[in-house]
Amino acid sequence: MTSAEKYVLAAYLVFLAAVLAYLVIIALKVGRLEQELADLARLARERRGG
Amino acid sequence: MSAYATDVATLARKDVLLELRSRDTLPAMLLFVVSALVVFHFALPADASDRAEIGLFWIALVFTALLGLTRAFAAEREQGLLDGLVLAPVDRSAIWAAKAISVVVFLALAEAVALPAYALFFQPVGWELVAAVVLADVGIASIGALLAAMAAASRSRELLLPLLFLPLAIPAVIGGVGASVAENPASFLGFLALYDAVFAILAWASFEYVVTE
Amino acid sequence: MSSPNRVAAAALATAAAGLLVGGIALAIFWAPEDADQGFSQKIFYIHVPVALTAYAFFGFGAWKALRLLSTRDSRYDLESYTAVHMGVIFGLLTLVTGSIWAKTSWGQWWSWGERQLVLFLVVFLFYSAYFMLRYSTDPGPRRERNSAVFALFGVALIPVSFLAVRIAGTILHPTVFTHDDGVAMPWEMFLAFCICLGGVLALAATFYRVELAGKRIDASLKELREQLA
Amino acid sequence: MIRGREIEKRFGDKRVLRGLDFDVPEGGFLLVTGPNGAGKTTLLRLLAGLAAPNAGELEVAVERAHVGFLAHEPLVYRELTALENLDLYGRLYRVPERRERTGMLLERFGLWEARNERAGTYSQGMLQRLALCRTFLHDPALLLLDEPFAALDDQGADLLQDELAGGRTVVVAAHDPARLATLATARLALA
Repeated sequence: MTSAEKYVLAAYLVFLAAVLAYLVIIALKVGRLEQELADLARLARERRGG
Repeated sequence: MSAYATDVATLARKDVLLELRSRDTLPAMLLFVVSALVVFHFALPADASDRAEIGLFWIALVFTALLGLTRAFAAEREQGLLDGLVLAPVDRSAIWAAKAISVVVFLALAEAVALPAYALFFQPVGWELVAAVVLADVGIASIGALLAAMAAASRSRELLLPLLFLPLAIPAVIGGVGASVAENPASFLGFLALYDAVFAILAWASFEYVVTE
Repeated sequence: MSSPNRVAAAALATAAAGLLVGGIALAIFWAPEDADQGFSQKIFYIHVPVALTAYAFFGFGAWKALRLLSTRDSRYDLESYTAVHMGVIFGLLTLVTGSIWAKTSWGQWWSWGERQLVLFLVVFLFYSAYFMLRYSTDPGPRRERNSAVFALFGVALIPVSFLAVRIAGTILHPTVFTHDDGVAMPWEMFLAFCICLGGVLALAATFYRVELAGKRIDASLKELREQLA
Repeated sequence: MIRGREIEKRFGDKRVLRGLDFDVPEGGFLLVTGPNGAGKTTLLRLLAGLAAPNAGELEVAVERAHVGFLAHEPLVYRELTALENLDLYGRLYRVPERRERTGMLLERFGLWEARNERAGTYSQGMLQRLALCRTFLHDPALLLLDEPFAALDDQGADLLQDELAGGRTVVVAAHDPARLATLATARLALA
């Protein structure tokens, strides 16, 4: 591979890496939201259940 | 004079009177700009180009302005006074205009010391540098007054204002340095005038939203 | 997200995937190589769309900020914040791909002569300060309005800085090398570019909707927690 | 004079006021009570126009020029003298015969001797009286008072009480409304 090709590949990989990193962040966020929702649901049940 | 001009005059007089009474911003700016120039002298190699010296002058100017702007809404913030001004039957942009004028006054006084000092330490000062300084002051004060009010509402004021201000000051520095160095400074001075107009109008129109909820 | 939203988001995501894959494939294999820059010019197909998307987000964020100031509806604060946040992410990507392109074209990671990139750096610095303003102001109408006004200043800064960088070029650092990617390019290149641009924009819109939904869920969970506490 | 329907105000995700209804007729005296943090100050700020409700309708049939607002803060510059402070506000509110009115108010609230001293040298009680001078300077039709009797000695409190009886429309926030109970024509309790 010529050096130019290496750099072009690098640029596209950086873009791909950014997309994947963003997906990971979103996945973590969804996980956190689910956790928080579960806590609140439990809290609500306790409140109603007495 | 129109009601607006009267209000701006009243508020600007108050700002200048406050400074004369507390005497903390102006002496600090004067001392800072001269000591900055002296430090720059040692920071520069003996055969430094004109442009390096001019560049450092503008850096000294921007940071002197920052020093003044950090104190701009100090009284209103520390004593929770902004409500008093916002309550008054006054166009809220008059508060901004008065503060911008007082910043220009303090900057002009600091430059009245800095320009001769620069001529003494570095190289003679041309008319185009003086014109660029005057134009840049207007833009810096217009933007700075609004950002100072914005930063006043935040926790880390002294830290935040430079971060908000410096990117917006880049065009002023480009225009200023360009006007002082280029053979025909007209295009740079024209640019500075445009910069002033754009941001003065935007600051004037949006200040109301920065001080009310 | 409500169900029609979820369908729309799914459609956007698939469109993004399709356009991007197709566009990049066209760009790499089908579009002719640039006469003087050769293969390294292929970075153009990702760098420029990402930069344009970043600008689009900053403009969109300013539009939402204007809406917030005129209607006081704090829904726009979240939208403006998300848009600027996406703008900064794509801005970072623009700077990275831009410097890779500079490295392969002229052997140095950064060249002040490249006007577009220098302008982008100024705008990027400005919008990074946007977050400093948000993090240091307590949540509430004060933060919403200050952020909105600041976002409006950003939009004014872009053309002013564009002009400043241009005239700075005439004396401060003569532009030795620059990617003057005018539109006068072979149609194949332009077609590949448009497809890539469509792909990046669709991807950006997808991310925007997902992140906005995430922030809204965050807000309503907090409200729920407050009521239950 | 003032009409509020379903007023709501939120600070970030904390809802401070929710579903508030109130009416204050001309010359009425509304007493707003409630513990600290119940939103009394927020309500007064809404009436003063310093903030806007997130939801609901609020009508205040008085422009800013005729509203007197006594906040927790005296809203006077510590570096300026009492005279300079009142002169500043007098100009901003375009008070006719500014000097005479300033003198009369300083006299009435017992600050005439200290008129040329900086507000920074004033005691808390004197500052509160200067704030009262500022509040009454432009003879407001609507008075918004936030814990007015805090930091006032008995003499100051009596002076204020006489002033309140002057037939103006008044909205007062206080958590120990001893002195105000007799004057109130309506009450609003914030939880």
